[in-house]
Amino acid sequence: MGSVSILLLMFCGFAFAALAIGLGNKLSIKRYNPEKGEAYECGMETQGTTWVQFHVGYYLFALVFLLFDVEIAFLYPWAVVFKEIGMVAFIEIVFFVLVLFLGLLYAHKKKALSWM
Amino acid sequence: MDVNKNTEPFPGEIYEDETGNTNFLVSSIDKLSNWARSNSLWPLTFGTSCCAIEMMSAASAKYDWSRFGFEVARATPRQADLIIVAGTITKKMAPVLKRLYNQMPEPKYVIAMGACTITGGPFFYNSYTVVKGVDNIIPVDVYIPGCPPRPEALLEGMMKLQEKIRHSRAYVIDKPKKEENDD
Amino acid sequence: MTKEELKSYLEKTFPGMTQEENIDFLVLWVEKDEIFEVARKLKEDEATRFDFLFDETAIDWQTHFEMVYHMTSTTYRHDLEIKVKLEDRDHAELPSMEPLWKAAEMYENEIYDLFGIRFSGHPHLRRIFMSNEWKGYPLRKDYQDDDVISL
Amino acid sequence: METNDIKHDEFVINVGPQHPSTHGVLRLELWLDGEEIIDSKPHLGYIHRGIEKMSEALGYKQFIYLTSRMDYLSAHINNQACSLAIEKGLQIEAPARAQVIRVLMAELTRLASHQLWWGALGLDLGAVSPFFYAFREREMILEIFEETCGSRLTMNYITPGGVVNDLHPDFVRKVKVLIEQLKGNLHEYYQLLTGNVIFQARTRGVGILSAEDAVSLGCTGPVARASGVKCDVRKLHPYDGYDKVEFKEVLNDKGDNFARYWLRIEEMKQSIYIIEQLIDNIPEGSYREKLKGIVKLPAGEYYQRVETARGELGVYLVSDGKKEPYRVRFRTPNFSNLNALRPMMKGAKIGDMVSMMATLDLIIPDIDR
Repeated sequence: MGSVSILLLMFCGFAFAALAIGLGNKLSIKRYNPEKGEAYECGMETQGTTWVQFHVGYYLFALVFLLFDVEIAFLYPWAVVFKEIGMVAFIEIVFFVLVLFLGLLYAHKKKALSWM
Repeated sequence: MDVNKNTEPFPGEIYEDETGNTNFLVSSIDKLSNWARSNSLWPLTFGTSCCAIEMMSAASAKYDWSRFGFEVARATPRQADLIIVAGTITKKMAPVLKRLYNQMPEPKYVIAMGACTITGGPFFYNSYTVVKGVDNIIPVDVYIPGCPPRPEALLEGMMKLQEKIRHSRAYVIDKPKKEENDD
Repeated sequence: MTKEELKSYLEKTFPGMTQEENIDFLVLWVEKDEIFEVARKLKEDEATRFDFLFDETAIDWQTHFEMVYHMTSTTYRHDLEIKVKLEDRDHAELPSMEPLWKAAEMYENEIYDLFGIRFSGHPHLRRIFMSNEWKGYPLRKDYQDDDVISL
Repeated sequence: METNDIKHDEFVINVGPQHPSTHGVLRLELWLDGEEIIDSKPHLGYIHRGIEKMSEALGYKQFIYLTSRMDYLSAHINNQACSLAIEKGLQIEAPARAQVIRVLMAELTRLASHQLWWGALGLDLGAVSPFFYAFREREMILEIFEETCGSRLTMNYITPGGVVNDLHPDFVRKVKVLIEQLKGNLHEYYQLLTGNVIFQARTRGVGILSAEDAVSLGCTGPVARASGVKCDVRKLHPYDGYDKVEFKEVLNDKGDNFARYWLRIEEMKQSIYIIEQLIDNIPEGSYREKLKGIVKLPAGEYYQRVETARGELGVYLVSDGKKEPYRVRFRTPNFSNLNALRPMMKGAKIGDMVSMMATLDLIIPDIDR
């Protein structure tokens, strides 16, 4: 019974999103004009290229964020079943978080977290 | 150049409707979408001079335009349904306003607030940069006279716009395309 | 120092220049090519220390231009007005005051934009109010524009 | 390898005519390196209506209405400047009652303008509630203006020779109610914004303007006083009875955003103090010196300096004896305060630019005229 409900939930989610976007696209009145597609920059044409080399700090910061975001994603299922498993789960998760904490220290030492 | 020598027509020719005046055959779907559109018109934060202060007063607690669903003032034209042109438009600002209007998604409306946007207002005579009336640039739905108009006048203008939306065809664009002979 | 002291001081340091007096300020007429030296001396001299140029503008008297500088000192609180006569209306050229007072940069941009007077030594002279392809200088008395509706 | 010695290019952004933080149609061209501002260049003219050219075609009593559309938050003070300049030309003096009414109206305008600035500052830094608190008192002041002068924002109430008509009968009562309420609410301003940690972090030590820079760039008003420059025209060149009124010229020497913010709040207290001194002893008598229809100033030039809510406004009238001024030049405070933006922004982040422009309190039609 469990898997059917999950499939149903995914289908309804997907259908709801598709309906909203699809109807919005189908029913809306559209009129094309050359400036509608251009980038909006306070009413002016954009100047210069946006394909420039950014400071590497942005990329590193994003990576470190992604790392710890995924870590939280793993904690959710653990938190749901934590009550049944008891003490063993707790020790495992402490070890898991500890390893990631070492990663954080490494990122800090390599100044990936220091903003420009 | 003197007024009486000004033979060619008044520079602010008003847009004619492509489908004549908005006809009143409004089906039930139109009624539903018009009801939804007219009660949640999101204005673009676009104030050039003194009328912007009266628009802020209309947004403040005393006059409170959020009673009519106007409260969410969006900064980008992508999410705005309505431009309230509040303040003088000069020749250098005209292409910017035109561009902002073009970048707005389709059911879009324009309120010309203040005498400057209707005919150039106090700057009609002897000003070498003021555009005499915003309808030279973009099609206008509601004109609100006053310099600056009181917040109640702005609210009344908005109610006029809501009325106009309720009586218009929801899925027909009644504003003619005016790209080809743009100066 | 008071107006009289300033008047006597100016006569002593700039003997050749004529001085006038109007309701508000003491006016000093300066030649075009001496204006920068006079201004620098007035700014850096310990006795006057005019460090605040609060206004710089131009007047078009149809036959010639007239540059007007209003300056005051934040220490001694005395004011002075300097005027420069520019005979040549079409190629009016004048040294820029930007090295002495940084406020002059935008003043001179505005004067160039509305009168057409050029400033040598200005870091980046440009039209700030009018769009770049605007023809003519609006604040001149002989400015013609067919869009202007006048009574 | 060190993370910040890798080459990265410049990037140009237009903080353009239609932008919530520019309070009008100022266009700033920013050269950016990532988030840091390398250089900026203001582009003006988007609201340049040629008021000085128009004034050359209007009579002396007529061109005054244009000035209240320049700095529309100090409309009374602009009209007062032109009226004083014309009165200086005609060698007349406004009657005592008119002078006190003018000072009262000027200080009420300053209060209303600082409140709108305070609301807009909160809005710029992301706090929406100050906007509604600020407009509560501002609406009361506008109501007082409307009863006496007839309109809320562009009043045309102060004319050469005095004021247009006498005060409304319960003007005094309403101003007293306003003063009591305002004095009670100032602690709310502190609770809402001043004590807020985020606000402090975004304004303390950000946007430093040194005293020499302020003077050399021509800044006046709260912007210069926050850097320690004494430049209050009401003290240096008193006009309309400001020398008979006792108030303190607020000064601060740190010159950062928080100093400008704190200074304007203190100035509101000084304005309240001035109003309290004057509201109970408004002299009786005529409110206007009758002028004949066509006003002709004798040939010559007249300069009048006035302290608006944003700085020193100078009206420079050159007349050749005809009934229209030959040349009118407005030395507007915002035009020079804008110069301070460029040195302050070098090396700052984009978020700081928004808080700097909010505390500089620029009104763009005052820059472009």
